[in-house]
Amino acid sequence: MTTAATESTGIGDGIPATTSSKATKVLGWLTLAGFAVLVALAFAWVPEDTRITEQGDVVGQFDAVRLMFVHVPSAILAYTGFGLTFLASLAYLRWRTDWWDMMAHASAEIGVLFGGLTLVTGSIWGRPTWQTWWEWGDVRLVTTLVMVLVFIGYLAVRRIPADVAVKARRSAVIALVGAVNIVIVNRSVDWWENRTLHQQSTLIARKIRDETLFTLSFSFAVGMVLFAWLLLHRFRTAYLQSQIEELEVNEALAERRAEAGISESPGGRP
Amino acid sequence: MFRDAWLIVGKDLRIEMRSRVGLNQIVPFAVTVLVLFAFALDTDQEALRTYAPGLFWVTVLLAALLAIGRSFAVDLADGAADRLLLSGIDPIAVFGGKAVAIAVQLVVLEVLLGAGVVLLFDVTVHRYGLLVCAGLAAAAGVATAGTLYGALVAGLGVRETLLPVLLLPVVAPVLIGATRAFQDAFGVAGAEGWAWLGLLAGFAAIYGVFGALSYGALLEEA
Amino acid sequence: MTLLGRFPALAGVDLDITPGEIVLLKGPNGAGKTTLLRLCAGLCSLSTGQGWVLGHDLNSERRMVRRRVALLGHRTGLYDDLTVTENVAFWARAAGADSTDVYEALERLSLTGRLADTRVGRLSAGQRRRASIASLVVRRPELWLLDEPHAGLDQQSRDTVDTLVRGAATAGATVVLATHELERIAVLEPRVVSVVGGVVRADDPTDSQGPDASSDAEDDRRVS
Amino acid sequence: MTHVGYLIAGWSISVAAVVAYAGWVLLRGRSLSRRVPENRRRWMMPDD
Repeated sequence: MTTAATESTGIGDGIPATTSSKATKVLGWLTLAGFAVLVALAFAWVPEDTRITEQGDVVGQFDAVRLMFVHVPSAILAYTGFGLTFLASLAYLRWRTDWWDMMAHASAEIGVLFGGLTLVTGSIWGRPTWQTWWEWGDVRLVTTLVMVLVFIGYLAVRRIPADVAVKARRSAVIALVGAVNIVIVNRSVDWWENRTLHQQSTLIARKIRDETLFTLSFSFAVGMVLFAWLLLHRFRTAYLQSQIEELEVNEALAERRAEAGISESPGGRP
Repeated sequence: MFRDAWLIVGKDLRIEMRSRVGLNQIVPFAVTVLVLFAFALDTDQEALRTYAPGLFWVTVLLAALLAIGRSFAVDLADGAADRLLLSGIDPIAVFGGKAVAIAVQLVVLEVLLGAGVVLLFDVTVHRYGLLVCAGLAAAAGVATAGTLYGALVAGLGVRETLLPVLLLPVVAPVLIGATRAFQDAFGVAGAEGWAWLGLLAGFAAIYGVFGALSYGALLEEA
Repeated sequence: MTLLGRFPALAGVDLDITPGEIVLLKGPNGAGKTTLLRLCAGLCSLSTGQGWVLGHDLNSERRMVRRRVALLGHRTGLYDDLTVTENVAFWARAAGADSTDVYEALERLSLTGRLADTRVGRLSAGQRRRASIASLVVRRPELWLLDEPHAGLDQQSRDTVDTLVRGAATAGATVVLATHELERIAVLEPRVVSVVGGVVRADDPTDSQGPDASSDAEDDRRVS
Repeated sequence: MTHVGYLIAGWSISVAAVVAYAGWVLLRGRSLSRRVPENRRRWMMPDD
């Protein structure tokens, strides 16, 4: 890794070859600092989750509750990513600009990353809390799984070498159908098992400790900053890719013209 | 527009009747899958009877992938897909025509497989009306979603592997709904079969509308 | 400019064609002739530049273009499992023609008798090409785009193609074709246009536009 | 503290996945950047 170039401020010593900018550096450092604080809050400040039942038994998630601070923000980032993909795809079909296409691609990739993490951390949390790695009776779990699968397919289409406009249009339709599909899957799975293990809206329905609530909100905030940082970098990577493709086309065009025996400059003739 | 759609239906079904790919390859494949399920469940007649609805619909979905892929492969084989674009037929008619043709094939497949399930898995039918309606609605849902996704991957080169990845998660609600309705029809579980029929019909309607609306944009390119 | 994937197939087109003309595209393989023909049929999009075919804008009205042209490409556009008559009848009905048009077309391309009821998959290359042409004739196109119409054909089928081109031109249709059979087409006195390296230029000095009118970024293609 | 193994697994998998993805994006961005002229990388312009 050539770290020297990125550590510099970027002004005065040439333009370093990275996708970083002032904005991403601020976001990056904010993420790191926020994460450090989150770890401290999650492990040192938040008390374990216990309740005493009327029979006098001690029940609750105990320290497993600390997994919530990665699981819940992951889920929120996943849905944010897919939501953004949906909106960007709509915008692409409306305005047909590469910008929206790249935005849809970048956010879908981040959505799949966090969707996968949601499933994994949910599983790890479910094992001690529900005594199972996977619970088919839970609507949110199954819906998230299907959604991640749909967007894995979406990314597979994006990876196919094909005409840029063709791929962009087809991907956009897949994203729209995928988003509509989430609603159908959610409803059908809900009816499929008319019961749910998931805590119905944890934040409102059950008594939740103030410390836990604050740390959860804080983890959302850190997650959002991380999301913005990742999205900027990923979007710029996609943009660079498109620039390189454009340069290659120009090169091939020049070659094609040379083949035809005309000079490169517009209007020029041999 | 309806005339054009019927033209496409007639063309697709006539090709399938002539080539016998469905009868000679897809149906034997589906029956083989049923037999494999029986092997997997270890000759447990009771388990087979209980799970027959789910096994039946998984088999139908797998066979449907082949039928959908075939429907688009026929058009792409010798440039007929370009001709369809040049013909000036309304894209909605092309979508409708292909979906109806696929649905008809699926219904035929369901009838044959249904007979297979009754014979091999020893199930008895309690509600014929529900069985027929659910079969038709599920076929319509798979056909509309399948036609939309078939067009999405057509001409992308790797459609044989891409279609299952994209389509199967999308038709998961059909599997859930149709399985529940069949459980009720076979009397193996007290599900509310007619309510599930509503889900199947809704699915078919949503994908029918979505496919018809977006087909033009999908075909517009080359 | 027209891109095939990332490859610029056409890099500069400046061409005007008047109705009823026969235009011969001449140039080495891979020069962009096929792409130019597909572009005129409305099957490719222009990456930059403008073009009109039969008065329709190639950027916004490709659907209007498509239904008025006939493109004979390397592939037949027929279904192997249907008979010749079924194929021609399908494309005829898709174009709104009726069964008398079908029999007339089959007659013109001598696809009668047993041949008419044979599945296309069992025909020879020449017979398939004739069936393909028959399924285009029924559409009564105003612009014929023929890509190597003679390739791989026997003597009889080649003559049929020549007759078709001549017939189309007499009927007032425009014909643009790419072929290596220059001497066969020469008797029709076509206008010769050269396609080299994705650049299309009319060789004929009487062409309405001077060479300066062409610019790098612009395709200017008119068939009015 | 209860469930230590689960906690370590959950947190470390999350951190590792995000770091790996971020690293991949950054490295890819860097290698692509070298192939694109400076005037096409707007976000790096000093007055941005």
